[in-house]
Order: sequence, then structure tokens, then C-alpha cells
Amino acid sequence: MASPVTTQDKTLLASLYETIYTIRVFESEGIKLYRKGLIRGYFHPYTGEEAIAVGVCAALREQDYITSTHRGHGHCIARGADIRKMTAELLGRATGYCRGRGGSMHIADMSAGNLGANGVVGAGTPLGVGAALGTSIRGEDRVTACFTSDGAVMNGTFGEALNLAAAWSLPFVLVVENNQYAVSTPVEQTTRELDLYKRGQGMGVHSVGIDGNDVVTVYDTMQDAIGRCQAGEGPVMIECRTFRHGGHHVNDPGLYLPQDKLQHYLEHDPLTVARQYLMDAGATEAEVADIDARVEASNEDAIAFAIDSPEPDLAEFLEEVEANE
Amino acid sequence: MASPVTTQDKTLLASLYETIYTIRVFESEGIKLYRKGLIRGYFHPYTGEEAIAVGVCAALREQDYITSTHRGHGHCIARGADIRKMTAELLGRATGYCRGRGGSMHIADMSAGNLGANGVVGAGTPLGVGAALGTSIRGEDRVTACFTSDGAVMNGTFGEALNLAAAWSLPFVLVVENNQYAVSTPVEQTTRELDLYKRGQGMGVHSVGIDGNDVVTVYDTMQDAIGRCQAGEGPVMIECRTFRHGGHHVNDPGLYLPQDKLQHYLEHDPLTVARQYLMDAGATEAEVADIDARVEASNEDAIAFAIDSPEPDLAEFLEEVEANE
Amino acid sequence: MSNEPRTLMYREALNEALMEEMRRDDTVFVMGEGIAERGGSYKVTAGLLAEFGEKRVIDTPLAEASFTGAGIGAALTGMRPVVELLFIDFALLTLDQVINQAAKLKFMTGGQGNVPFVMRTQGGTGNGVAAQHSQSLEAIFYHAPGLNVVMPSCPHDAKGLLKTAVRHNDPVIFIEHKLLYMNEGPVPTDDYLIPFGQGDIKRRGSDVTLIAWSNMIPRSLTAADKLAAEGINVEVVDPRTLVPLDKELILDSVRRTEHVVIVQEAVRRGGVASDIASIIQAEAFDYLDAPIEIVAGLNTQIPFNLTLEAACVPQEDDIIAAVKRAVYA
Amino acid sequence: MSNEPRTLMYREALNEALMEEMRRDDTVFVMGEGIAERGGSYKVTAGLLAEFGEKRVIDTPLAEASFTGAGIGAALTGMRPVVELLFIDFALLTLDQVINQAAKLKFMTGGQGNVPFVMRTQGGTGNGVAAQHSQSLEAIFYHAPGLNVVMPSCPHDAKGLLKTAVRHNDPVIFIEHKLLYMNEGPVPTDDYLIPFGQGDIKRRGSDVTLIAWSNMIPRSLTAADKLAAEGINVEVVDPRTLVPLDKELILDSVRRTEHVVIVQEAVRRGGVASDIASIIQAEAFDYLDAPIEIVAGLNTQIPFNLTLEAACVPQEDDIIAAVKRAVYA
Ligand SMILES: Cc1ncc(C[n+]2csc(CCOP(=O)(O)OP(=O)(O)O)c2C)c(N)n1
Ligand SMILES: Cc1ncc(C[n+]2csc(CCOP(=O)(O)OP(=O)(O)O)c2C)c(N)n1
Ligand SMILES: [Mg+2]
Ligand SMILES: [Mg+2]
Repeated sequence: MASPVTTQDKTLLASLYETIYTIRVFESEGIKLYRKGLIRGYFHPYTGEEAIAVGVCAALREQDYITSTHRGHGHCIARGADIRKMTAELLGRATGYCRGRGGSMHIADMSAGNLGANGVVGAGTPLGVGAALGTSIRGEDRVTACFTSDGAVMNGTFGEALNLAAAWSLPFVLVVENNQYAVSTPVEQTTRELDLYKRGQGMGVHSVGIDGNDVVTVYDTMQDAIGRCQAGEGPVMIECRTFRHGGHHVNDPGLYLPQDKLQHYLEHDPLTVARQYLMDAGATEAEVADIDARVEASNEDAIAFAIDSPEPDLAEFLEEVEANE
Repeated sequence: MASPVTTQDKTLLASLYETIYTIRVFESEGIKLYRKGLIRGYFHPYTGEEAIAVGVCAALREQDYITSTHRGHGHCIARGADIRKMTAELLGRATGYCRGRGGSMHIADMSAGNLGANGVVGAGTPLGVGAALGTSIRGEDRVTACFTSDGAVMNGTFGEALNLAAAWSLPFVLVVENNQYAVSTPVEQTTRELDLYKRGQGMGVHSVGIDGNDVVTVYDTMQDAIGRCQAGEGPVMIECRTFRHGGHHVNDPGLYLPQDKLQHYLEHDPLTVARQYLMDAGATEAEVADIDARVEASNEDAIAFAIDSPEPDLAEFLEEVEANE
Repeated sequence: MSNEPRTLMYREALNEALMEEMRRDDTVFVMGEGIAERGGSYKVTAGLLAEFGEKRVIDTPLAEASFTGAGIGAALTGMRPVVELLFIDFALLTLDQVINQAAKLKFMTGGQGNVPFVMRTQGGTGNGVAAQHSQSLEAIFYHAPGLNVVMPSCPHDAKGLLKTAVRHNDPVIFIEHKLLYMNEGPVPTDDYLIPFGQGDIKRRGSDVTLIAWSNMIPRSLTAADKLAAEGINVEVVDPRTLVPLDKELILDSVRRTEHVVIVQEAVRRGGVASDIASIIQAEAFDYLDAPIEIVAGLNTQIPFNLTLEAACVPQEDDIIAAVKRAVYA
Repeated sequence: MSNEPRTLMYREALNEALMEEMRRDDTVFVMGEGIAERGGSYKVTAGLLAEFGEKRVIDTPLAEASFTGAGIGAALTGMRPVVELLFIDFALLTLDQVINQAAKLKFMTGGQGNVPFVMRTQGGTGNGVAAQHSQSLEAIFYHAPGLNVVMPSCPHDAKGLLKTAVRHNDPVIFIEHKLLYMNEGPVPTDDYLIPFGQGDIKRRGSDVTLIAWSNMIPRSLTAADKLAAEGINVEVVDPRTLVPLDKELILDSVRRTEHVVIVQEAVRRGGVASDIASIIQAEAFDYLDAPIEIVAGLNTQIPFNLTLEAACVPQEDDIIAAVKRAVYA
């Protein structure tokens, strides 16, 4: 599946690996902050699914849009967000992306075309169709990639929105992160057809199912999808098979996850896979260690920045509310 | 496609023909009442689509349920309704099925397991899934057939509800009346995949596309579907291809319908097809004329009954409202 | 160019507003069911396809939640969509997109994204279209922070408010009334806008303040004429936009007349009338000589039969009786 | 069997209600997301799967509109479903089914079909779950004819009302509060039901009538204790069911105290408090010594940051200040 061009592009592979590791560290350190009580509300870690966001966003161009989900930190980072502002937002600080109004479930980075996470499963997909519709009306060469999830595929917005994109031939890519669970409910229990991409085919949409833990496969598939969109053949649906490394959110131990399956995916870890690609393309242990160190340092810096940041100003907030009356 | 058993069953074929003709007359006379101002609100004629309701309902057993649509007169009649009470309801009379509260878009006949028409396109499908769920919990041998439409297939309830039925293996049959138009919008404009049944296949549902104007084909397919449901293999999706003989509702001239297509379907008329089956099974012209006369007489009787019926009592209505405060 | 008002129908005034705004700004586009070639069920979008083409005048599949969401997403990324929903009753399919997304996106993102999104829809009873096509649901939108709620009662207001809605940077729920489309009234020739939050006194009077909106305005004006013949002078106040609400106009009038009647077509329980009453009693308590009279729809689903239907929503006689109760209390 | 009340948590009381009703009537079943093996996010359905099996304790896909609709369809055909919706915010996905179907089916069919359907859900702010998981949306259901709206404030009421809800023949929206689940209170051992439309005086007092529900009750009771120390005797009235509303209990209390405060967590604009105020001013106008004070959520989406969040909904101090304003007006 993996294209030889990609597997030999050491610079690209280094960047893919670095971003995956950035997400990995962001989440594991974030969980610690959560346990210390510095982060409140819901926190859904992306650990184990990083290759999807990273492969997709690496293929996207600057002008493209993404929409994200409740499990959105990875998408945000892969789309180039400043992790200082992300961490500050998770801590509810004035310096965060949403000035402390949004938190984890609503992080957005409009400057990078990230239209935002979403607390309502499935709700981002119609928004993404709208972004793609706008570009199509304006006649621009932009693609919108919507991240969504296996749970969301069972929701009405999936069929409605993908069908709209198809009927209107929009430059739209639906990226389904099929981690095989919606909280504690396995996908086997919520559908008869486990190949979710077949639903896209049933609507006349070019749809494929791929290994979502293999960043090169994701990247190549997304490149192809962008090409199809540019050729006016859009939309495309990409089902990425993956698995969480833990519970649904920080407070869920995830005991319902079958051990053998979890073990399989822990071994077929997106980070390990990406590292192997990089090594195969000629990187040395030292080079990789350098990347790791850089990533860890910048995450420490982001945390320090966030902790030092002020809380949002209450009076200012109340004035805003008043002004919107 | 048509099974020889069915094509040789003269009694059955006579009954299928009679019901189709009953609907045909009910609608054409209803339109006249509408034009006279005796019927108000919306009136969506079923003319041209009768074979679907009739084929499906003939296969159903007494204990089964149906849900209907905004274009529901045919379903109601095919499920055995009393056309006196139907006509009275269309005229908003106290003797109508809904005591004048519902009208055309909300006719229901719970006594016959007809859970009702629906003014919201697509909304009846989840209700039908619920009826099927109830029978499955109670362990009863009952099938629920949901009539729905091409427009409704583009709505969220389609994918959600059919998927629920599939995940739970319910005795549920989704009958899509694909008349190729949603008001003035052709289905080509609202989807890429014109074989709507492929969407069901994408969800792992046994799904077929058939000629909806051929009552025997509909009947045989429905028989097969009921068998599958009884065997615990449900649900089933049946896409019935058909066409309206006129506008979307009484006040729509339907000028947007392509003449050649309309002509094709006017010739491939469910009434003609059913009549031919009946004749081929050995009925005489005189026998058919008898049926026709009986149908026409009983429709006249229904209209007379409705016109003679009282309006709902206002004081009684206001008391009911008060009691529900 | 002279500014002699012409007589237009409500639907023609709306059509002009769309035409003008689409000419002025090519990020404006319209979508909905049967709005292009067919021009919409009430002909409000007639002629737009011919002038602006299918990229900007879009017929949608029957997927209310998602084409509404698509409008919101387009708005978030630089467009100005006007989405038509055939009946406000079907807005119940779209509320996650409207309330959880459109109304909250600017807030949740800390101001990063604006949603200049307009939903045009129509509500109210009319001619036996029964329980699922007759509702007056403005109270739902009124209660959701982040939405503007507009309910014009005449062609003049319809045009000026729709143009303002299209230019507004936050979501607007623009609610028409199925019985108003054919009503005629004067509409200026020149370009004009009506600001949100600016109510209008449709009739001056000194005895009682009657607050109403949408189709209850023409009905109240007729009632007021009859009451005038009996020597009762009714001031008819039309807030025109429920959010933002022109409290000052209402309170000024109440302080002058000291008697209040509020007329709403929506069901009595939990309607906007209750909220306006609660504001008046809080802010003009000492001026009130008598309880505020609310004339509203009965707390019931709307029946099909025309006689029953009429009994469920305020009629002229109900309004006259309430005014008398308020004045003679 | 003695009827000594035990101390139970709100969530345990709810769980007992479901257990008892499912034992009593095998047409009762529950469905929702993660409610079977997992027992629900708040453990209200814990243990049901083990006792009643997977036919009657059903985990659903993430298809809120349709599993709600399926509950309604099952209700129409002889079952008594209790559908759990994780957050009331997601109820916005289901409103066509709830308002256009469940609430109207009996009416539209002229009484042919009943819909004994219960939606259990939870609302309110709590611990930074932000704008899409913190709403108080009872006003929407309150405005829709045909629905009962229940909002228990303590374990005793939660159990008795949920049992009544399950046995009710019309749809019930049963709204819990995310901050109440762990609250403890006495619950009788014997089977008991609490009728709809029967409010409860949670604290007797003579100076002012304070009306509140759900999580605003414990908060108001604490405020009332503090006010008592200052010599102000607050009567705290909990309607328990908003539809039907125990108007008589409210009006009786108001006629005795002549001062009214209404406390609601939902946003001020268009909330249920406004409607209750409108009823009081209409029916007890001559008893009111001062304007009705409404203490309510700000007209805003709920922010993530905890300090900002707390500023958006009524706190103890806000309640105390409002009572003083009402009493000393
Ligand atoms: C519409 C809606 N329903 C329910 C929830 C509660 N919820 C949050 S995440 C989640 C599970 C989602 O599973 P999936 O869609 O597969 O995404 P994943 O968490 O696996 O990434 C649920 C039920 C929600 N946020 N939105
Ligand atoms: C949810 C919803 N959206 C829109 C409408 C208005 N409407 C009534 S019938 C109809 C067309 C439906 O087309 P289709 O579903 O194909 O059914 P058909 O009329 O062809 O039988 C529309 C748009 C409605 N009743 N419900
Ligand atoms: Mg998942
Ligand atoms: Mg059709």
C-alpha cells in the first residue's frame, strides 16, 4: 500500500514521526495535569490514533480546512497548532485558543483552518460540508477534511452530510476514525456491516478502508483523495481502522476493552510504525533521539506557559455577556 | 420475477386489483372534493403508486404493523381501512378516524395496525423500528413494514433507523417508494447512487430494487421479506421504483415532470398491470367490471357518509384541551 | 431615483431583499428545498436562479439538519447563507446545528469564528395544515443565547429586516408567517435597512399598550379599529425583532398607558409573551394598574378541522375582550 | 415490611425506581448509550442488565433521534420504554421525534394511540463541561403541549416521580441534574408514587415565597437557612413537575407571603421562571407588594472556565440578594 516515494522521503517521515510523538507527549502529560486537577471537564486522549490526524494533515495544504471531534487534540496539533495556546486552553486560561471559554471539547484554530472540535458526536460533518460548499461556490482549490468516528457513522448526520457532499461533488474528505468503540460499546454491537466504508460506496462515494495506524498509508490515501477532489471527483470517504490505548476519557479505565485486541494494537502502535519508517529511510538513533528531546522540551515549555498564564478576566466576560444581550 | 403460484391465484389477483382500483377511485374522487373546497390542508395523491401499498399489505398478516407517510391514503386502504371513516377524516368530520383532528397527513387506523401517516418526511421510520423492537422484546411473530420515500432516504432517520433495525436484527421491512421526485426535485439531483437499495446493502441489510408498479413482484418480494424476518434474518429493504401520475399535491400541476418519463409510467400503470395479471389468470371482462362497479359504489357511499357526518363538537374539543392542561 | 413607496406583497418584499443583497455581495447564497427552479413554496426565491445561477441558488435534498449545518459551516468560512426551511415545524430537526453549533461557535471559540447565517422559515396556523405544519415556535429560539429572532408583520418590515439579517454577523432566525405572504403594503423604492432591536408603534393610542408580532399585528390592528369606535384607544407595539427586544419602546408605552395586553399566536405556556410580561412587571411594576393580559394560543396541538383550529389561536374577538378586561379591570 | 426511610443517593433512588417498575411490569424496558453492562454514565441503570437481560436493557448506537423514535414507536404499540439521553443538550437532536411525534400522536390520531414514553436525561452546569454539555433546556419541553416535564430535586422525589412517570400513559420528559446524583436523602422502604402536578413545600416560611426546582432547591435551602439567621423566613416551594404545574400551591403561598422570588438555572430569557411569574401576576396581582424577583442564568452560553461558569448560574449569594430585594422592596 505504502508508496515508495513516501517511504523514501526522510524529511517527510521525520516530520510525521515528530508530530505523532508531539501528540503522544501532549496527551500523556495532559493526563497528568488532569489528575493534578489543573484540567477540568472532559478530556478524551487521542493516544493510539495519532497516525490518522498526522497522515491526513500532512497531506493537506495550507488553504485547506479541517473539522475535528470531541477527541480533537491530535487533529489540532497535526494541523499545526501552537501547543502553548492549546495547553493554556485546556487549563481554561485567558491565553488559550478560546480564551478559556471552550476547553478541550471546543478547541479551534481558525487561523490554521481548523474549524474546531465538537462536543456533539457527528455534528462537525455538516459544518465541514458547508466549508467545502463555500469553497466550491467561490471556485477555490481547497479541500475540507472532516474527522469523524465509528460512533458518528451510526448518527443521522453521517448519511445526510456525505450524501450532500456527493450530490454536490464537493472537495470533501470524510475521515472516519474507526477505533471500534463508542465509549464501552463495541462497533460489532451497533452495526451489521463492520466495513464502514461500504456505506460510502452505497451512496456512490469513492470509499476505502485502511490501516489507520500506518501513517504512510494514511498519508498516501489522503494524497490520492485530495487529487480526486481537485479533479472534481469528490467526495472521498476514508475509514481508518485503529484502537484507543486506554479508556474513553481520562476517568474511564477502559476495562471493557478486550486484552488481546488491546495488546495487538499496542504492538501495532502508530508511533512504533512511524519510527520504523523513519529508520528504514536512513535515520539514525541519534536523530530520532534529537526529535524526541525537542518534542519533550517544547511540551514542557507549553505547560509552563499555560500554568503561568492568567485566568480569564471575570469583569471582561460579564461585559461581553452584557453586550450580547 | 413473478412467482407462478401468485400469477395463478385468481382470488388473490382479484383482490389485489380491487384494492388498487379502490385507491385509484378514492384519490380521483378525493381530488374532486378538494377542488370543491370540501377538503382542506394538504392532499398528496397516491395515484400511480398503488401497487406498492397493495402488494406489501396483501403479503402482511393481521398481526403486522405498518407506518405510513404524507402520501398515505393508499397504505391506509391497502391495510384494510374503512373508506367511510377515511373520507370523513379528510373532510374533518367527527366520524373520521381521527375525529377531524388529523386530516390527510395524520390518518391512522390503529385497529388495523396502521400506526399512522406522517407530516414529517422520514419520521415514521424510527417509529416503525420501535414497533418492531416491541414485538421482538415480547417475542411475537409480527413484522413491521415502514413505507418511506426517495426523499426520506436522504434524511438522517433513514440510515439511523435502518441501522438500528439491522444491529438488532428486527422483523422490519423498509419499503422505499422511489417515485424519483421530492416535490419538484428529481432524485438525480439529490444523490449520486440512483439504486437506493445499495445504501441498505452498505449497512449489511438484505436489500433489493424492484418494479414498484408490478403488484405481483411487490407481493412476492414482500412474502420473501416476511419469511426472512420470521427466520430472524431481518431487516429487509425493498426499493420500489415508481412514478406519480401528477403533481406532488392537489395544487401542484407537476409541470416539471418530464413528459416522456411520465408517459412511460402512465403506460406502465399499476392498475393496467394488475388487470392484465387478473385477466391472464382467467378472469372475464364481466368479472372485472363487477369489481369496478362495486368499488365505485362503495366510494360513493363513503363520500355520502362523510358529507352527512357532523363536524367535531367545539365544546367537547375545548373540554379535552382543558383536561390536558 | 425617487423614494415613492410602491405596494408590494410580503413575499415580493422578501424577494427584493434577497435580490438586492445577492447583487451587493457575492458571498450571499440561498439554499433549501425546491427554491431554485421552483422558486420556493411561497415564491420568495423566484427569479434568483435565473440571475445568480445554480452555484448560489441551491436545491437541497431533504436533509434539514445537514443542509442547515452546511449553511453554518459555510458561514463560518466566509459565506453569507440564507437557508430556507419550509416549515418551522421541521426546524425541530435542525436544533442541534442551530443551537449547539451556530449559536455557540463564536462563543466557544473565544471569538475566533463568526456565523453570519440566516435561517428563513415560516410558522403559524393556516387553513388546516394540522399539528405538524402549524406551530409557532419562536420561544425555542428566543431562549437560546446567541440567536437573533426576527418576525416581521408587513412587507416594509420584511424587506428591511431581511436585508439587515443578511448583513448581520451572527445567526438570525427569520420567521415569516404563512398567512402574511399575500398581504400587501407600501415599500420604499430606495435601499433601506431596519436595525435589529428597534420596535415600531403600528398604531398610537393612550389607553392600553398592545404588544404583538407577526400575523397577530394585522389582527390586532383590526381589533384596535373596532375598539376605537367604542372609545378605547389602543397603542399597538410591534417589537419586530424578539431578540434583541426593544424593551425601552415597550416600557415607555406601558408607562404612558398603564395597561398591557400581549397577543401571541404560540401556545400560552412558556411563550414569549410570558417573558415580556415578566420584564414589564419587573421594570414597570409601579405603573401597572391591572394584571397584564396575555391572549395566546391554547395549550394544545393544532387540530385539522378549521373550526377547531380557529379556536386554538387568538381571533379578533379574543383580542377585543382582553383589551376590555385590561382597561376596565 | 417496615417503612423506615433509608438514606439513598439520588442515583440509587432512581435505580430502585427502575428496578421496581421493571419487576412489576414486563413491558417496561430501558435503552440508551452505555446503559447495559456499563450501567450508564451516572450508574442509574446499574444492575438492570443482570436482572432483566439484554432484551429489556438495551445499549444503543449513537443515533439519538432514532432510538428516541424507536422508544416512541414501541410505546405506541404496547411497551413502556424508558429512554436515557446522556445529556439534555443532545435532546436537540431528538425534538422532531419528541415534539412532532410523541407529544402529538395521541392528539393527531383522535385518541387512537397512547405514548407511554419516558425520556430520562440530565442537564445543568457542573465542573467545566462547557457550552454543549451544560444547558438547562426544560423551557423547550415546557412549551410543547402534550409533554409532562419532571425535575426532581432530591432522592425521595426522584424515586416517587420516576415510578409515576413509568406508569404514565403520556410522554414524560424526566430531567435529572448532573450535580444531584451523589446527593443523599431519606427514601421510604415501601412502594410509593408521587403524583404529577403536586408540588412540595421544602421549607415553610412566612416572609417570601421562593420557587425553584432541580439543583436550585438545595442551593435555595442553604440560602434560606442563612436568611433565617437574619430574620427572613423563606418558604421554599418545589413544583417538582413543571408540567403539570401545581399552580394552587404556588398561588396559596404567594397569597400568604406577598413576595416572590423564582430561581432557575436556565438562562433568564424565555425561561420557565418568566412563565410562572406571568401566571402569578395574572392570578395574584392584588397580593403582590413588590415585583417578582427572578434569579436566573445569564443570557449566555456556558463557558468552560470554572470561575466564568459559576458567574453564569445563580449562586447562594445571588439568591440571598434577590430575597432581600423582594422583601425590602
Ligand atoms: C450526539 C452525541 N451523543 C452522545 C455523546 C456522548 N459521547 C461522547 S463521546 C461518545 C462515544 C463516541 O464514540 P465514537 O463516535 O466512536 O468516537 P470515539 O470516542 O471512539 O473517538 C459518546 C457516546 C455525544 N457527545 N454526542
Ligand atoms: C422533514 C420534512 N421536510 C420537508 C417536508 C416538506 N415536504 C413534504 S413532502 C416533500 C417531498 C417528499 O418527497 P419524497 O420523500 O420523495 O416523497 P414523495 O412526496 O415523493 O412521496 C417535502 C419536501 C416535510 N414534510 N418534512
Ligand atoms: Mg469510536
Ligand atoms: Mg419521492
